[in-house]
Amino acid sequence: MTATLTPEKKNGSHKELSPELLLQMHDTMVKARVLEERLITMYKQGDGYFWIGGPGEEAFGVPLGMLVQKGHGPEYDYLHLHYRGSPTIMAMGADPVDSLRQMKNTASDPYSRGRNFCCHYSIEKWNVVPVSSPIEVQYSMAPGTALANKRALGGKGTGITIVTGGDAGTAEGDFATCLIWSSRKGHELPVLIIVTNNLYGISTPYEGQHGETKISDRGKPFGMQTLTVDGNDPEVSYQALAAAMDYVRTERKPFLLEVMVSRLYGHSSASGANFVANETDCLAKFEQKLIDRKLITRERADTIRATYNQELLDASKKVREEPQPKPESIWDHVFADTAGNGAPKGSS
Amino acid sequence: MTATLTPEKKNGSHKELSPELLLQMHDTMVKARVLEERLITMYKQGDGYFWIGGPGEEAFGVPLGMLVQKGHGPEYDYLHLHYRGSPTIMAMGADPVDSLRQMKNTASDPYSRGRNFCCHYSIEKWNVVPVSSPIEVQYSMAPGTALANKRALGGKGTGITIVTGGDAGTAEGDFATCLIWSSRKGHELPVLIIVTNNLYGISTPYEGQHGETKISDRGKPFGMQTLTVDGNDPEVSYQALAAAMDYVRTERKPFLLEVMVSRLYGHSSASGANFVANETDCLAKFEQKLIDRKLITRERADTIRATYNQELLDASKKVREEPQPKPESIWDHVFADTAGNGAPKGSS
Amino acid sequence: MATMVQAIRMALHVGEERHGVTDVFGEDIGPPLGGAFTQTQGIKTSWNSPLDERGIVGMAIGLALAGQRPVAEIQFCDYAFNTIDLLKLAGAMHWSSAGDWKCPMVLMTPVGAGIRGSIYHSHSFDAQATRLAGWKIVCPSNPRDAYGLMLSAIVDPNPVMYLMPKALLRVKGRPGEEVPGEPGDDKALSKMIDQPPGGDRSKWRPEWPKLEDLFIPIGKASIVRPGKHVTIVTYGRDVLMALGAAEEAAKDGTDVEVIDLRSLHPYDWDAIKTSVKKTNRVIFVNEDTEITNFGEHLLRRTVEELFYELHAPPKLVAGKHVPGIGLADSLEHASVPQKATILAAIRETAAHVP
Amino acid sequence: MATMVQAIRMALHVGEERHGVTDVFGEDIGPPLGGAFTQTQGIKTSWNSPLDERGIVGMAIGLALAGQRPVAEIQFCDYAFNTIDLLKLAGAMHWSSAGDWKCPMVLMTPVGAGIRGSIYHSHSFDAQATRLAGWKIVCPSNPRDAYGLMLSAIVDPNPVMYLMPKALLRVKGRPGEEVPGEPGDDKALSKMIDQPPGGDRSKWRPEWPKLEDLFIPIGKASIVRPGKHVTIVTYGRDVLMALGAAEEAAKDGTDVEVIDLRSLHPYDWDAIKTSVKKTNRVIFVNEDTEITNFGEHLLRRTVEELFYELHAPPKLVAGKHVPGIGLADSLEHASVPQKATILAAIRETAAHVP
Ligand SMILES: Cc1ncc(C[n+]2csc(CCOP(=O)(O)OP(=O)(O)O)c2C)c(N)n1
Ligand SMILES: Cc1ncc(C[n+]2csc(CCOP(=O)(O)OP(=O)(O)O)c2C)c(N)n1
Ligand SMILES: [Mg+2]
Ligand SMILES: [Mg+2]
Repeated sequence: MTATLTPEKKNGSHKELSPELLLQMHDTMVKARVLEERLITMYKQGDGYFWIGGPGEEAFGVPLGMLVQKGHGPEYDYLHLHYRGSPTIMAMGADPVDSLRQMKNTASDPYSRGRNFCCHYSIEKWNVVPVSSPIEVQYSMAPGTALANKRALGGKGTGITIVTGGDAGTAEGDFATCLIWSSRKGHELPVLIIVTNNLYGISTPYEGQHGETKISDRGKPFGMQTLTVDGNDPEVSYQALAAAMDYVRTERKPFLLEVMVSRLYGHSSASGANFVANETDCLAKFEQKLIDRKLITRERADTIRATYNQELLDASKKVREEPQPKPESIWDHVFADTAGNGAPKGSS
Repeated sequence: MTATLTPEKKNGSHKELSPELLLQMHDTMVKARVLEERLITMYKQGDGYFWIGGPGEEAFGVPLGMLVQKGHGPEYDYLHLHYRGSPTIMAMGADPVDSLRQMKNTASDPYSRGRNFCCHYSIEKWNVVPVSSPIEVQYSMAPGTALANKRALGGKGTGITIVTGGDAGTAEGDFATCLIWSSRKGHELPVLIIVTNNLYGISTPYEGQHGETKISDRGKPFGMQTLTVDGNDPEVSYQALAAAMDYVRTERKPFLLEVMVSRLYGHSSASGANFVANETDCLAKFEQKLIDRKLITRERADTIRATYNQELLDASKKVREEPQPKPESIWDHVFADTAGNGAPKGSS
Repeated sequence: MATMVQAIRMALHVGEERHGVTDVFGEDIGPPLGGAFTQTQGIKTSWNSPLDERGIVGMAIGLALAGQRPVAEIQFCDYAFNTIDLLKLAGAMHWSSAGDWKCPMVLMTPVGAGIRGSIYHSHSFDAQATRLAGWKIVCPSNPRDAYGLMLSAIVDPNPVMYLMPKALLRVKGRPGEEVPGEPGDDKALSKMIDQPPGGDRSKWRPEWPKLEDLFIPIGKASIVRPGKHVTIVTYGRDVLMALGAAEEAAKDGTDVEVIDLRSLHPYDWDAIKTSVKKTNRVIFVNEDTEITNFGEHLLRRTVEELFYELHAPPKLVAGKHVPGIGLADSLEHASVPQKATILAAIRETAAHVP
Repeated sequence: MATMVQAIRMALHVGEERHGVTDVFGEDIGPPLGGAFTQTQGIKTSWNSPLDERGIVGMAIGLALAGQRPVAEIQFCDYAFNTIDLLKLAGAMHWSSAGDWKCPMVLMTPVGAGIRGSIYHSHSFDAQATRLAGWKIVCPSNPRDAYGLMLSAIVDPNPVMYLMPKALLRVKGRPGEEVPGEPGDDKALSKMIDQPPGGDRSKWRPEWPKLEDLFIPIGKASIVRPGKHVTIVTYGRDVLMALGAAEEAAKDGTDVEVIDLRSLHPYDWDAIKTSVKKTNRVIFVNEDTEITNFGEHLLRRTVEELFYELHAPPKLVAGKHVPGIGLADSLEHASVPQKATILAAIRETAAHVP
C-alpha cells in the first residue's frame, strides 16, 4: 500500500521537514533500534525471560513521540500504547537504561518493579498509561482520557488521546468500542486512533482474516477522518501524524490512522527474535536517503550507532547487578491507600 | 429514512406480491399482534411477571418468518433472534398458546419450562436457537451456524443463518465480531445480519449515541451488501428480505440489512407496556392499504382480529390452570447426559 | 425514611456537589429515565452511554486515570460478565505500575434475585467481585449504609465496586437507618427528589434536602443483631432474610447474632472472629452459586484459624449450582436462600451436639 | 514417551479421524504455526481464527449448536476473561431451553504459572471454570490423562473445558503414562509428529502412529500416590509439586496420599471422602488466587460432611490474592505454591495434635 495524505490535511503540514528535524529523527531511530537489539541480546544471553518490542516501527514511532504534547494531566496528550512503543517512548526522552531494567525485571525497573514484561511502559508524569498484555483493551479506555482532554481548560485545551495497536487486534470488539464511543454525534472525542499494520498477528497473515481492504476504512461509517500511510518512511509518517494530530487537536474529533510497518525481528522472542530479511528496514532506508541527500555520512551514522551500542552494552552490565525485587514486595501497591496492603487474606 | 432497495437485488424480486400472499401476511400480522396484546394483558392482570415482545415489528417479522427455509439441521436456516421475534415465530407456524405458557411460566412452556421470560423462544426442530437476555451475544454465535450452513450438502446447500437485534445493541463488540467473522476474504459466510432500528434502547434515543448515520453503513468497509428499509411496510420488507436472502443463499456471503421499525408498546413492561400513539402502527396502515385496494373489508379484518382475540383469551384462561414447574426441576437438564444431574454439589 | 434507591441518589448528589464526582453514567442513567431503578434521577453529571458494557468500564478507567471521578453503572450485574478482564485491569492498574497510576472509579451494579428477574436479571456478583484483587467491594443492606458506603466509595483512591441488592432498593430503612439530613417525612422527600412519572421528564429538577456527609468505613462490618448461640455472616439482601430467620429462631430460644459484612473486600475479619469465638457456631449466607463461592472463602479462613472454637460444622447457605435462576417462583425459591432455608440451617447448627 | 503436548495433538488427530471433530481452531492454531505450544501441528481440521476471543467462543457455540464438533482454543486462559458471559451461555444452552438444544463443544486453554509468563500469561482458570454450571471441566497432569481426557471431552454431549497446565506441556510421562499406540522411542515419535522448525511449514505432513482409543472418564480422580497420613487433593501442575513434596515428607516418615482430581467438575467426591476418612488430614492445593477459590469449595464440603473425621484443620495452599503474578522469579515463587510451600503445609498438618 502506498503512502497518501488526506485531502483533509490543513495548515500546510505538507511542507518539507528541516534537516535538523530529520537528523534528530534519525538519531532517535538509531537509539530506539539499538535499544531493541540490546534487549534481544539480553534475552538471548539469559538476562531476561521474554522479549517483545518495536524494531521496524521506528519510522512511525519516533515521529509520534516527537509530536506528542508531553506533560501531566488532561491538558496534555495521553498515550495508550501497546508493546511496540519503545521508539515513541525514546522520542519522548525516556532513559533506555530503564527499559533494560524492565527486561532484567529488577527492583529498579521504574515501570513495574520487575513485575511486567519488557516494553510494558508506565509513566504517569508523562500521561503514558500502563501497557498491558491483553490485546486491544487500551482502545476501550482511550475514550475516557479523551473525554478528560476535551474538558480540560474549560474546553479550550489542545491535549489529545493517542491509542495504538496492531492490525490483527482490530478484530477484538474493543476496537469497535473505540470507534463508537469517540464518534457519537455531538459527543465526538479528541482521540487519534492508530493501527500499526504489519500484516501479521503472531503467525497469522492479514490475508484471509480481514474483509476490509484497508483497516482505516472502518472509521468511515462513523464519519471519521481516515488515512493509511507508509510507516516505513519517517517523513511520510511525520507529516501524516502532524496532519492527523492537528485535526484532532483543533476539531476535537477522532481520526483513524493506519500505518503500514515492518516486524523486523518477528513477533517476539517466542518466535525466535531473529532479523527478518524480507521486511523493509525503515532505518537502513532512511539512513541511505540521508546519505544520498548528503545530510549525513555513513561514518557519522555508524558512529551514532556505535556510541549507543556501547552505552547500552555498558548499561546492561550494570543492570545485571541491580537487585531483584523482594518476594514480599508482591503485596506492595495492591491498594493506593493502606487498607489491605500487606494483608494476605483480604482482611481489614 | 425511506425505503430503498439495493441496486444489487436479483431474480426480479421487485415484482408485485400476490393478493394471497398479502392476505396471508395480514392474517399472521394480526395473529402476532393479538398475541402480544394478550401477553401484555396477562402481565397487567398478574398472569406473568414481565413482558417484552415485538408489537410494531410485524411488518418485518412476519415476512421474515414466511421466507425462512424452515427445518432441522444445517441444510435449513438457523435463526438467532432476540426478544422481539414473536411475529417471525408465528409466521413460522408456532402455536401462540405456547407463548402464553412461557408468559405464565408453566411447566408446560415448551421453550423453557417456566425458566425464561416470555418471547424467549427455543425450537430445536426448526433451528431456532435459544433466545437469551444479554444483548447482542447472538451476533457472536451466528457465524458458527453459518459455517455449518456453508458446509451442508457438500457446499451445495442453500440454508443460511439469520440473526436479529436492535439498534442500540450494535454498540456491543459482538456486532463487530459478526461483521468481521462473516466477511473474511475467502471465508465469507452465508449470514443475513439484521438490525431492527426503532431509534431507541430502552429510554435512550438513537440520536447522540451513534456516529454512523445509517447502521447498515457499518457493513461497507467489510465489502458487504447493505440496505436500510422501511420495516413498517410489509411489502417493502418482504421484497427486501427476499432479495437479501436470495443473495445470501446464492452467493454464500453476508448481507447487512437495517430495518426501521416501531416500538408500539414501549420497551417492555418495565416502561409500562402502553400503546405509543406517535409511533407508526404498521398493522393499521397495512390494513387500511388492503381495504383501499379492496383486498379485504373492514368487517373481515375485524373478524380476523376478534377471532384470534377470543382464541387467545380462552387459551389464557386454560394456561392459567396449568401446573407450575416443580422446585426440584431446577436440577433437570444441567447436563445433556446423566453426569451431575441431580447432584447438588457437583460430585460425580 | 428514605428508601435505598433514594439514599443512593442522595449520595450521588452529595458526591457531585462536594466530593468531585464528574460523571455518573451508564445505560439509561441520564435523563429522561435516570436509571432503571430511578437511582440517578436529578443527578447533574449523569449521562446515557452507548449500550456497551466494555465501553462503560473502559470509559470509567480512562476517566479515572485522567483525574476525573466517575461513577459508572452496569445496568444489571448479569451484563458485567464480558468485562472481567477490564475489571481485573482496573484493579491491577496501581499494582502493575508499581504505584505509578491510580484508578479511582466507582462501579455500581444491581445484584441478586428477589424481583422475579429470571435467568439474566438475578445474578449475584460477589464471587466474581471478591476475586478482583485491587478492588474494594461494598454491598449495603439499608439506606443509611447505602448512603455512607457510596460516599466512602467516591472518595476512595482505589476502584470500588458498589453492589446494589436490587430486592432492597425500594425498601425503607428501619429506625436508625436514616440518611443524615433527609426530611423526616417520606412524602415530603418523595416530592423533593422523585421524578414524577410521565410529563416532560427532561425538564424536571429535584429539590435536594440539606444532606450531611457520612462515610461508612470500607472494611467495617455491622452487628445488626447481637446474639449468643449462632453467628450468621452475610450481606445485602440476605441480611433481612437472616434477621427474619433469627426472629423465628428466637421463638425456639436460639439467639442468633447477625453480622452484616457491608464490605466484602477488605472484610472485617475481627468482627467474624470475635463473634465466632463467642457463639462457636457459624453460618455463611449469600445468594451466589455454591461452588467457588465467597462464603466458602470466609468458611475456609474460619476453619483454618478458628478450628477449635467451632462446636458445630460451619455451614454455607448459598445459591444452587445451576446455570440460572428460573422465572417461576417455585424455581427462584428453590435456587437462592429463603428465610426457611436459613432457619433450617440455624436449627441444625444450634442443635448440633459436639 | 510422549510429552503432554504431543499427547494432546495425538488426541486431536484421533478426534478428527474417528470421533467427528470438525474444527480445531483459534489464534495461530492452523498452519504454519500449529499453536503457540505446537499442540495442533499437523491437525487437518485446524484453522487460524481472527484475534477475537469472543468470536472464538461464539463460533464454537454456533458450530456445536449446528451439529459440528468444534475444539476451540483460547491462546492463554488469561484472555478468556472477556468471554465469561458467553461461557455461561454455552453452559446454560441445554438447561435454559429445558433440554431442547445441546452444545457439545470443547474449549481448550493453557493455564497456570511456571513459564515466567508475568502478569498476563500466568493466570489460572479453575475458579472461573468451576463456577460455570453446565460445563464439565478437566485438567490433566500427564500425557496419558491428557490424551484420554481429550477424547472423553470430544465425545461428551456437553461443553467441556480442557485446561492445559502450561508448565507441564513439554514434560514427558512417567512409566505407565504412555499414550496407547505411541512408538516406544521418543526420537521416533518426534520425527513422526513434530513439525520441523523453519522450512516451508505449510507443506509438512505428520505421520501418525497407530493410536488406540482411550477414554478417561470425566469425574474420576486418580490416586497418584497412596499414603496413610495426609491427603493432598490437587490437579494439573500441582500434582507434580505435591508428589515432590510428598517425597520429601516421606523422608520424615510422613506418608502422603496425593489425589489428582483430573476432573474439576463433576469431581470425584468419593475419592476425596474415602481418602480423608483414612488419613483424617487434608490439604487442597491449586495455583488460583486464594479468595473465592475452588479449593475452598472442596474444603467447605469436606468440613460440612466430614467434620468429625478431621484430626487437623484442613488447609488450602493456593495463589496469593494479588492483581497478578510478577515476572521476576522471586515474585512468581512468592505468588503461587511451590514444593516448599506444600511441604510446609504437609508438615504442619501432619504434626498437628488434635
Ligand atoms: C486478548 C489477547 N489475545 C491474545 C493474545 C496473544 N497475542 C499476543 S500478541 C498477538 C498478536 C497481535 O497481533 P497484532 O494485533 O497485529 O499486533 P502485532 O503484534 O502484529 O504488532 C496475540 C494473539 C493477547 N496478548 N491478548
Ligand atoms: C448486555 C446487556 N446489557 C444491557 C441489557 C439491558 N437491556 C435490555 S434491552 C436494552 C435495550 C436494547 O435496545 P436495542 O438494542 O435498540 O433493542 P430494542 O429493545 O430497542 O429492540 C437494554 C439496555 C441487556 N439485556 N443486555
Ligand atoms: Mg500485526
Ligand atoms: Mg432499539
